[in-house]
This record gives sequence, C-alpha cells and structure tokens, in this order.
Amino acid sequence: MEHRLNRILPLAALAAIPLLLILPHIFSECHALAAEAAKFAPAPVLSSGDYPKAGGVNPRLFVWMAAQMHLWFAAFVLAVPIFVLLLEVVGVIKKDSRYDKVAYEFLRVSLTAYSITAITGGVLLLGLVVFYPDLMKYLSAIFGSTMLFYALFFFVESAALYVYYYGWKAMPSGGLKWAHIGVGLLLNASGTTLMFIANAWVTFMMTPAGVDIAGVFDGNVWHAVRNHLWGPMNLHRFIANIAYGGSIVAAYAAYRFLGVKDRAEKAHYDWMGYTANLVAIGALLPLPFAGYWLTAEIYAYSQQMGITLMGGLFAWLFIIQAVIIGALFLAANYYLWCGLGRGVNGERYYKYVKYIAFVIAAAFLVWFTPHTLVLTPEEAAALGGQYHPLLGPLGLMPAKNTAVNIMLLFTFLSFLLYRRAHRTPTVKWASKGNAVEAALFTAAIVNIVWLGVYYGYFTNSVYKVASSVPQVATTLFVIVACLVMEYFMHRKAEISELRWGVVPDRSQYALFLIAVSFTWLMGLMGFVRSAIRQHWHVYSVMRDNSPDAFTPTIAYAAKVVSIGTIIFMAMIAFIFWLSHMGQVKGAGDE
Amino acid sequence: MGMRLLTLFALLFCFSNDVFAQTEIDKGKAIYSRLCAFCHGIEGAGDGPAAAYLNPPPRDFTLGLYKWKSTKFDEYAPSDDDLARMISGMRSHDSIPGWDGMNATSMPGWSDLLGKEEVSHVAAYLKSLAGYDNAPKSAIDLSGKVKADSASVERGKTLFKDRCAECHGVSGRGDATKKLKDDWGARTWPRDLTEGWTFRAGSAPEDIYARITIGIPGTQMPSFADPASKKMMTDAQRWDVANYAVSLNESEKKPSANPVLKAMKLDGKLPDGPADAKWDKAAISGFYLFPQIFVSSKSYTPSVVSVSVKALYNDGEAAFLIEWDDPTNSMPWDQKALEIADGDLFPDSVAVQFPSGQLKPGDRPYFGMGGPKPVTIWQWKGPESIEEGQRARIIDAKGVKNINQRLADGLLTANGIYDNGRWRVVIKGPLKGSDKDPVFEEGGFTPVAFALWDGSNGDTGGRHLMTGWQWMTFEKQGEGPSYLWPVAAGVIVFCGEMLWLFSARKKD
Amino acid sequence: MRLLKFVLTCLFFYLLLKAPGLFLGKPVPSSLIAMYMFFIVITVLLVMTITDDGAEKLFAPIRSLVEDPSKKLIRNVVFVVVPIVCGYAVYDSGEKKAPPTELRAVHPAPPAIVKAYGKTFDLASIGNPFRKAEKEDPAAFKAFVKEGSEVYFKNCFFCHGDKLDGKGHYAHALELRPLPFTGTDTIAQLQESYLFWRILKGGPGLPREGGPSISAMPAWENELTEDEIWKVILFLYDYTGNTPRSWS
Amino acid sequence: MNNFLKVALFSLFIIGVYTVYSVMIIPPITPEEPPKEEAAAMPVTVDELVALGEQVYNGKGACALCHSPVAGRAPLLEKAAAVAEARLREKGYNGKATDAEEYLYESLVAPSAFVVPGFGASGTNDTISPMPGVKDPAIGLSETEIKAVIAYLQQIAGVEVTVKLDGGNAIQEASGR
Repeated sequence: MEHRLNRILPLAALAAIPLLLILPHIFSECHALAAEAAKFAPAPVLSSGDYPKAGGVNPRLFVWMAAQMHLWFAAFVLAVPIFVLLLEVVGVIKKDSRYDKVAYEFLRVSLTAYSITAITGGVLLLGLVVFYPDLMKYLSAIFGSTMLFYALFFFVESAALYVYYYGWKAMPSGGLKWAHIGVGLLLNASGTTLMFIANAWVTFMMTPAGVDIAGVFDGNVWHAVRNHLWGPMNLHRFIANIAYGGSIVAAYAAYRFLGVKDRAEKAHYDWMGYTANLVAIGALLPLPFAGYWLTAEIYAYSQQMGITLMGGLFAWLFIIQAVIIGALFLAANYYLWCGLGRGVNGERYYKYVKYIAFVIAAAFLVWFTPHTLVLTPEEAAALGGQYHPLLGPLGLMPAKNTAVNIMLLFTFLSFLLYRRAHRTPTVKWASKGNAVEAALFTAAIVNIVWLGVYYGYFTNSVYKVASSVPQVATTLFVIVACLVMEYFMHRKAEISELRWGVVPDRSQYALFLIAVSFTWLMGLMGFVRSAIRQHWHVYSVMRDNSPDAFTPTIAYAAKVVSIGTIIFMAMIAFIFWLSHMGQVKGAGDE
Repeated sequence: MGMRLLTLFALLFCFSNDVFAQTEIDKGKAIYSRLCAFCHGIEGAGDGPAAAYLNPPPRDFTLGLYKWKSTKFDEYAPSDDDLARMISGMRSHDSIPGWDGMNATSMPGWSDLLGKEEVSHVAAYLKSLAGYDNAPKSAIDLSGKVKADSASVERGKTLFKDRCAECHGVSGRGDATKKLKDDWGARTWPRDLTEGWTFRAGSAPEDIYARITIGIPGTQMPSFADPASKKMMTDAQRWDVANYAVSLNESEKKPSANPVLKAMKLDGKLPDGPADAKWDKAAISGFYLFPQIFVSSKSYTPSVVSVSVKALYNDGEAAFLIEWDDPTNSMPWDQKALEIADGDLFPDSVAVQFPSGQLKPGDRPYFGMGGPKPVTIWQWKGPESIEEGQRARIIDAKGVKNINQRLADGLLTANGIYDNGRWRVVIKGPLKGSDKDPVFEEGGFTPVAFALWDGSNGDTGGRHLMTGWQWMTFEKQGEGPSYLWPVAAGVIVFCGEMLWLFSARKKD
Repeated sequence: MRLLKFVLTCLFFYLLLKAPGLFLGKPVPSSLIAMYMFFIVITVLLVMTITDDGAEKLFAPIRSLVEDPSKKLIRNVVFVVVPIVCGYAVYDSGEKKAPPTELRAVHPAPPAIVKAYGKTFDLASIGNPFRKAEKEDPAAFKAFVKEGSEVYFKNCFFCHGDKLDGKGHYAHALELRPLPFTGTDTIAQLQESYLFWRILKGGPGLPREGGPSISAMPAWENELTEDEIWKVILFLYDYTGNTPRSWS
Repeated sequence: MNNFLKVALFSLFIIGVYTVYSVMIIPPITPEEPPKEEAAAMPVTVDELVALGEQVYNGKGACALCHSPVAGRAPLLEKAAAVAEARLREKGYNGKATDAEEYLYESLVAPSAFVVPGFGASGTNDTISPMPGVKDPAIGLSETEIKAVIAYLQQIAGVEVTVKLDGGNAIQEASGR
C-alpha cells in the first residue's frame, strides 16, 4: 500500500501542473456564462476627497513599502523551494548527501520567511483596502474569482510546504524520497501559480484588458488575466526569482563561511556559496532578454508608456542600473579571481587578472558614461558647449553595446581561467587548442569593436542599432565554441581536487555585494515598472486623483528603496539568526 | 651652352623680384577673397555683405589708412609687422575672453588658419590695394618710458584734464561733448578709459603711449607728438598721460568667466539710492551684454559692453545697484545729449528679469521675456521730460507678445544718478510679494537677467542690449559657514583612529 | 611598496582622465571623473587583493603604522593630520557654492515633421534642393554657395563667427556658446534636414532636453526664406569642408 | 557578532553608495505634474480652431507619436482629409459615414471602421486598427477637440475646412468639463 502511494504521489503532483494551467480556462468559461446576467460598473471617477486619510500615514508610501517587502520576501520564498528541490534531486542522482544537507538547511530558513511573506501580504492588502477602497472595489469586481483561486493555491502551497519540510527526515530514501520530491514539485508549482495570479492583477493595472474604454468589465476574467504584460512579467519574475534566490543563498553561505572555524564546514559553505552564485549569475544572463520582451510589450501596448520608460523621465534610472550591474559583474569576477587559489594551478593565472580587470573596468566606465553630460558652467565654457568630442561618442548605444559584449567576454574568460586552475589537459593538441581559443577571443574582440565603431559612427544612422545583433551573436558563439573545446580538451585532463575553503575572506564580501545589489536593483526596477503608469491606477481606465498621484523623482524613489532594503536585510538577518539558533539548539538536543 | 644658361640665370635674376612679388599678391588675393571679402568687400573697399551691420565698420583698404599702426604719426603707411599683427591677431593681456583678433571688434585673428607666410601674402595684397609696395620699417621709440609712480600719474592727470578731457571726459569715461565721425563717415565714440579690456590694440602703458604718440589715423584722435599741434606734448609728458590712463582702468568691473551675482543680506531697510554706504560691502559682478538680434527691431551697433551689478536683500525685498558707462544721460532737455544722439533720442533704461514664482530645478522660462513660463521684469526708465522724472514699473511677461504691466506703486522703486558718464541706478522690489514675484531661498541660486537701453544710441522698445540668464545667489547671513560639520567629521575620524589603535593593542 | 604601487596606479589613471582637460582644453566633467575614479580605485584595490598575501603586503605599511611601537612619532603626526584634513575637506565642500549644474542634450532628437511657411516638412525625407547642383551644375552651385555666404554674413556671423568657429563677436556674452561648424563633430555628424530644422525653429523650438530657455539661437523662419536657409546650409558645409550625413 | 557587524556595515555601505549616487550625483529631474483638466479658450474663428487642432494633434491627443515617418506605426495623415471621400467607397470600409468629414470623425472615434492596408493590428488581417479611439479615457478628447483635429487635418491636406462649430453646444460642453 505504502509502496503504491509512493508511486502515485509524484505522478499526481506532476498531473497537477497541467491541471493548474487548464483550470483558469474552465473557470473563466463558467464565469463568463454567469456574468452575462450580471452587469459590471465602469471604472469610478474619483476626486481627491474619495481617498481616506488615516492620521499621519502617507498612504502611497505605506502601500509602496508594504508591496516592496512582500515582493522581496515572496521572491525569496518562491526561489528557495526551486533551489531546494533542485539540490535534492541532484543529491539523489549524484548520491551526495552534501546537497541534501544544504537543501534541508534552506528549507528551514524559508519556513520563517514564508510566514513573513504572508504577513507582509496581509499588511499590503490592509493598506490597499484602507487607503484605496474604490480601486480595490473595482479590481475585486473583476478579479474576484481569481482571488478564490489564490486562496486555494495558498492553502495547497502551505500544506505542501509543511509536508515537504516535516516529511524530509521521515522520507529519507527510495520511493519515499521520490514521493518527497513530488511534494516539492507540488510546492513549487503552487507557489509559481500563486505568483502568476498576483502578476495578473499587477499587469492589469498597467495594460488593462477585458474591459472597454470606460472600464466596464466584459465578464470574462481570463481576458483580464491574459493582458499584454502577463506573459513577459511571469517569465521575467520567474527568472529573476531564481537569480535572486541564488544570490541570497550565496550570501547566507558567505556569512556562515566567515563564522565557522572548522575546516570541513568552511569547505562546505565555500562550495555552497560558489554553487549558489553560479546559479545566480547564470540566471542573470538571460534576464536582459526577458527584460527586452517586457519592454517591447510595453511599447506595443502604449508608445507613451514606452517612451516615458526609456527615453524621457527615467533615462537616468538606466544609468543607475548600468552602474549596479557593472558592480555586480566586477564582484562576480573578483569572486572568480579569488577562487583561482582553490586550484593547484591557479597561481599561474594571477598575472592575467590585472589585464582582465582593466578591460572590464574600462568597459564598465564606457557603459555608464551618460549621453548627456553634467557640466559645471566652467567646463561648459571650456568645451564651448555641451558636446564632448572624446566622451560624446561613448554616450551612444553602439559604444555601450560594444562595452557590454566585451565585459561579458572577459567575464567568461575569468570563468575559463577559474576552471583551468585545477585542470591540466593531457590531450596532445592542448597547446593548439589554446591557440585556437586565443585566436577566437581576439577575432571576437576585433569583430565586436569593429562592428561597434564602424556601424556606430561611420555609417548612416539607420544601421546604428543593427550592429548589436551580430555583436551578441559573436559573444555567444565564442562562449559556446570555447565551452565545447574546453570540454574535449579537459575530458581526460588531470583534475586535482579543488581546495574548497581556501579562499580569502574578502571574496565572500563580493557575494554580499551581489545580494545587496540585487535587492536594491529589484526595488528600483519595480519602482520604474510601476511609475510609468504615471497618474493612473489602471492605465488609461482609472485615474489616480489622490494627492499622491504625482510621479516621484528618482532621488525620492532611491531613498525609499534604500530604506526598504535596509529593513528587508535586517529581517532576513533576523530569520537566519532564528534558524541558526534553532539549529544550534537542535544540535544540542541530539 | 654654358653661356646660354648663364644668360638665363641673369634674366631670371633681373625679373625674379617682380615675379615673386606678383605671385605673392596673387596668393594673397586668393586667400583674401576666400576669407576676408565677406566683410572687407571683393575690391577691398570695406563694403562686404556684413559691413552694414558692424561698428566699427570693416576697414577700407583702398585708402591704405590704418588705425592701429606703430609707425610715426607723419608716416602714412603701417609697417609690415603692423599688417601682420592686425591680420593674425592682436591679443593683449586684458582682452575680452575668447577674442583672438582685434579686441572688441568683429575682426578675428587668423593665425589659427593662416601660416606666417600666408599672412604676409595677404599683407602684400593689401598693400597692393593701397598702391604702395614698400612699407616703412621704423616704429616709434619706446625707450623713454617713464616709471608709473604717483608723481608721474599726478602729472599725467593734470595734462589729461587739459589735453584729453574734451573728448574722453573728465573722469575718462568717454563722455564726450562732441559728436565724432571718422574719415569714412562712421560714428565713433571716444574710448571709455576705465574699461581697459575694451581697448582695440591693448591696454598696456606702451599701447596707450603708442596711441597718444601716433594718434588713431582717420579719427579725431590726434597725434600728441605732432609739433604742428597746439596740444603737442613732450615724450615724457606722453608717458605720464599713458601712466595716468592705465591708472583709470577699473578692472574689478571686468566680467569674470562665470560671474555669479552675490546678494548680501541686510537686516534693516534696503537703500533707496546709489549713494548709500550700505552698497560698499556688497560684491560687484560684471556681465557682458549682447545686442538684441533675435526678433523684430534688432540692434547691431551696441554702445555698451558690460554692466556691473551689486545686490542686497532682506526678508521681503531685493535691491540692485546697476552701473554702466554711457557717454550721455539721454535726457531730452539736455543739450549735449541731443547733440550727440544718433538720430532720435530716447530715455536710457535698465531692467532686471527673474522667473516668476517658484522654479523647479532645470525648468526656466525663455530668457527673452519668457514664454509659456512667465517672467517678472523690474524696469527703471530715465526721465522723458523734466516734469515727469524717473519711472519704475513691473512687467509680467509670457513672451514678447504677451506683456502685462503691473501697477508698481509702492512695490517697486527705482532711482538713478548720472554723473560724469556713468549711470548708477538702484532698483528695489518685492520678493515673494505675490505668486508672480520671484521667490528666493537663502543660500539658493536663482536665474537673473539684465537688459539695457542706451537712448542716445537709438535703443528703445525691442532694440536694446541684454544678458542671458545669469546666476544670482542669496548669501546666507552671518559671516562664514558653520563649523559644526567639519569639527564633527574630524572628531569621528579621530575616534575611528583611536578605535583602530586600541583594537590593535588588544590583539597584541 | 605595494601601497605605493597602488597609489601610483590610481594617480596614473587620474592623470589620464585629467589629460584631455589639461592638454586639449576639453575637460572631462568633474562629476564624471569622480565617478570614474571611484570605480578605478575599487578595481585596482580588487586586483591587488585577490590573494591574502597580496592584501597583506598592500596594507602592511598602514598596519605597521598603527601597531609598530617604533613608529610612534609618525603615527601621532598622521593621527592628528588626518582628522584635520578630513575636517577641512568637509569645510571646503560646504564652502563651495557653485550654481546648479544643468543638463543639456547637444543634438536632441528632431521632431518628425516641422511646419513653416505654411507647409509641412517631413524631416526624414527632405533634402537640400540645391544640393543636386553640386554635381550637375557646378557653376550654379558656386553661385548658390555665394548667396548662402551673404545670408550667413548678414545674419549668423555675429555669433557663429567669421571663421565659422562659434567665436563671433557677441559669442563671449552668450551663456551657451554658439556652436562651431568647423571640425568633424558638429554639422559633419548631421543631415542637412537637421540643420534646416535648427535654423527654422531656433532655440525656442528645441525640445525640453535641449535647453530651449537658454539657447540664444533665434527662430529664423520669421526672417529668412526657405531658399535662403537651404543656401546658407550649403555655405556652412562648403566653407568648413564638411559633407552632410545622408540616410541612403 | 564581530562578523555580523562587519557584514552589516559593508551592506549599509553598499546601499549608501547607491543612494548617494542616485540622490546626489545624477541630475535631479522633476517629472511633470499630473495634467489638470483645463477648459481651453473656446475657438471662434476657423484659424483658432485649426490652431487648437494642431495643439491637440501634437500634445494632448499624442497623434504625432504614431502618425509620423519615424515611428512608422500608422499611416501619415498629410493627405488623410483629401482621400477621405474615396475611402468611403473602398472595399474594406464598414462604417456608417456618408461624407469626408463624417469619415474623419468616425476614424478618430472608431478607428476600425476602415484600416489602411498594412496598418492593422497584427494577426487581424487589417480588420482591426491598433489605434485607440480618441474618446478613450487615455486620450479623452472632447467633441470640440475632435472637431479641431479634423479642421487641422483638412487644413494640412489643403482641402476646405468644413468643420462648423455649433457655438451653443461647444460652450456648453466647455463649461461642462
């Protein structure tokens, strides 16, 4: 009996996923039938008096902060189970108990975070209902049915989480282990579905669908859910969550690494930090493409919204983004350079680091050189105007595309060196292989720079953008080609054991930087996503006539995001501390 | 064979001088028609397409008369060096910034485009236009220079009053009593000697001595070395006058590269007139003016180069002391003003312009009387008749075509004194009076602009001189900045050091 | 020694950034230098600390200053001087009162169409109607350029200069200096239709980022005819030896 | 604890750097205030009507955002008023207009009545226009403004401006907003 159950459970969990995807369809059909009788009201036209005031609380700030907290925690609790599940599966396949141990450690952490997510979600809901009652009334008239689903999946997720966590020790091996993995799958599926549902509400506010021009709902909730931005937003948030979860896990490992004395434990946390960071950076790379899709859909829905985002008001926000992503790259590279010491042959690569660093830093500087320079009157007078003959060209897109591609290539080079730090190829054509790789790199750099300079500055404007595609193609080609070559070159290489734990403490700070930067960046990009609606609750359908309808400046948003980040980090630290206490106590009990 | 070659060489030798000269002139002419003809005309008669819009007008080369030469007064032609200097640029130590040619005229310096040789080719062509080929080489003798001590300046002052004040005014501000024209019929103004940076050919004692000694050919500025003149001075006397002229220069009035007008805070009442001693402490800022050449009635022949401004403020008001040198007071009952005026005589006037109300960062109204975003203008106008007296008015403008005059009674006062070629006008008005008035915050910056009408130069209505937006700051009261933060920073750093030190000790 | 190397490396890059200002008169904006240096210093620091050994050597002089009893005197001096310097830096930064810096795009994006002379001009497709004479009828072309030169010297040269170098005799008084046409970074980068728009609409016609409130360029549509504008554009390119950018 | 302090300080430093950069280094740009609904001066003459139309076309209506050669998202409208009459007889026309002015009005408020070939919403085979109706709240033009835009379109196409403003109606509407 038990045996059979073990087989059925994972299958059931798997079957649940398509069901989850079909359900809204079925439901909306029924709903539409029911709606034919019911008439929906148009979006209310509000005046500033319609917004309740509550003491000295700034409604907008309150909702903003609550939403941001909820999003950060949600991202964390959605990402960690994905991680945990992956680690568990890998552990089972590789038969390596290290993975299992880490996975379990994390699940415990996310348990507390899970409840905090629920609490912040409740606070957010409270804030919205109290301060924006008319908006909530309007939205819930449309999305009422999905909210039922939300509750349902919330229940499923909670149940799955508890079973998953408390069943960990009880289902240690064999079929039971697979059943346990099935529960993990259910946990992830329901969590992700929860996010998809919530995304629909948010994206509806940006690109409303299923309503007419006056905001009258057509009764089919599926139309409202499947609005323009729903798909891209789901993808973007899903990938970002993985990257984010990875960075937080890495930061946690880094913290533990600094704390433990025992060699074995140090090695364990070093390995954990490295693995988590690799996942984080790996997930970061496709993120821009998801971002492009999102932006393209915004443009497709409303040119005005797109221009506000990229060209107008928020152009400087993308300079900030460039600075932060540049800092992320520098930190990731630094982590790899420090890690060279883990391999026995690492030292021979130290001498290349400064050149790589120089190129990456130079590319970074080009990347954030703004198109419009901030000049003092003296400088403007000396230049005879705002145009700078040396820096001016660096402010344009071709220069930035070139810089980013070069930066990617050299980061990849750091990674190659890191991989080679504990490998010595034995194949005969090793030196030739190296030469080919070097040639590939050189050719790629020449090609990228040539494309950027030629198409960017010496041909006509129409081609300016055209150079970016072949540039990216060049970079991707080199990465793939080198990885393939490396695989064959090192297939039978002498691989020495990596000396996990043998890294400077400083390298761990790079992981903190990545986690903090991710958090801050998420807050900032979340702000711009929401702010491009400008003075609309539901874009073009329901106007925001509250006294807070203005679009805040970047400086104001940055301050809010910073305060939010600090609060969030403090809470995360508290959670880790809590779980750590529990662990120590648990260890004592045993 | 050998014989024939020799003859050829001999022939070549004979003609070569002439032949080379001819090609030089041709080369010079080619350069001239490419670069110079736009102002000086194809034929060199000073009648290029731009000529009508320039004051001083471009030189007419057919006469061969040059103002800024270094040869003796009785020598008609300039030296080759003079020509080269005039073409390639006459930068002096004190010229207007950015000017590489003949100072305060539209003649640029060509040394960045033309090499020495090319300059000499152009010079050769110019000489051919006037019909003389060999220029004199003798320059005036500068060896008798007299040291500029107080005695020399004092002697110079006496001589100046006697010999020069008739045109240059007793204060040397060029407040002439005569209407002057040069030999080409163009209007000329005696130089304002207090503004050394506007001198065409330098303001060093040597430069001034040269002008006194040689005169400025073609104008009423005579040579004071000419024994035939009643006003002839000895070499030493001319140096004394030059020394005195140098001492007249008020270099603090020269606009700096990026002038900021600093308004000083006063506790009590702001002064109503320019004579008040409260002005003495306020810092002076100079601003270059450009003529209005943007819309409708344009002005191409400005008569004032810059204004000097001081500002004071208290909690509710701001006062500006605006000074500029003007040869006449432009008062229509004043005989001298009437005589000197170019055409109709209008009253002089000056105005200060602010953005109206609170300003968002980087958000300014159009500098030329506003646009969709409004400006407030405070204007002072000189008297049109004896009875009427001076006037003050507030203008709310949203562009040149959308102007509203506001009743200024009691809000704005303005008061000017004209004295020896200089206007000193005080304009005092409300800050934060209504939402139309300028708003300031202590320690903050606000844009400000000035406009000036010289009535005797035909300025009236849209025809005037102006500045673009300049920065003005309302300085905080109380001398010096706060020392709290610097001290706090020092203490924090010191504590950090101590902490470090003790933690290091502890480790040991 | 390693510390010295660190300082020298940073100094080297600092001088590199300063060089355009010192030698070419084209200063890199101080705000940008500050940012560049921030990241350069960090990068150099990162490179020099990838190994424990390297980091140890780098910081050894500072550590010994604090910990080595034999360096008591230097330590005391440094410990007194550093807070004073910091205090002064704060004092100095509080003292500096510069007007707010403002942003201005040099070649802001032109609109798609402009209206003037009762017509609508599509900036993407219009070209200089006199340009084709350059190849077909050089003599006529020369005449057009000459007419353009007269327009220039009657209207433009007061600000943009005899030499088209942006140093006209009123230029010194203008807050935004008139643009030079010489060199390869102004009109050589632009199409003729762009110049047409700029001349037609002037400073007031600039978009927000172009500083419409401070540009002294008049809107010439009220003063010049369409043909005059096209001819003066011919002259600008002809005199400076530049060629206009084209789309095809 | 010592480690915790170090990490916390490090994180605060990073956040501080980002904040200082965003607040103090990059130039402050203040976004536009939310638009206030202002009753514009009522046009009386044809010229005023055309001027208002141009203003709406480039401003509030945001028409030029798409109807421009650069954007290339929508047909150019220089000749729209001139070809309006002919549009009524085109095969794809499915509106109710009977003359050129009505056609223009219809294409503003119900853009899908006729879709210029090649400019339909993707995948609709030119049957549905991607353009929002101008009465749509996102644009929200009043009757007067729509008429002004039609007058403007007629003027740039060089045809006679046929739009008549019903004075009473327009004034009533202006005070209603």
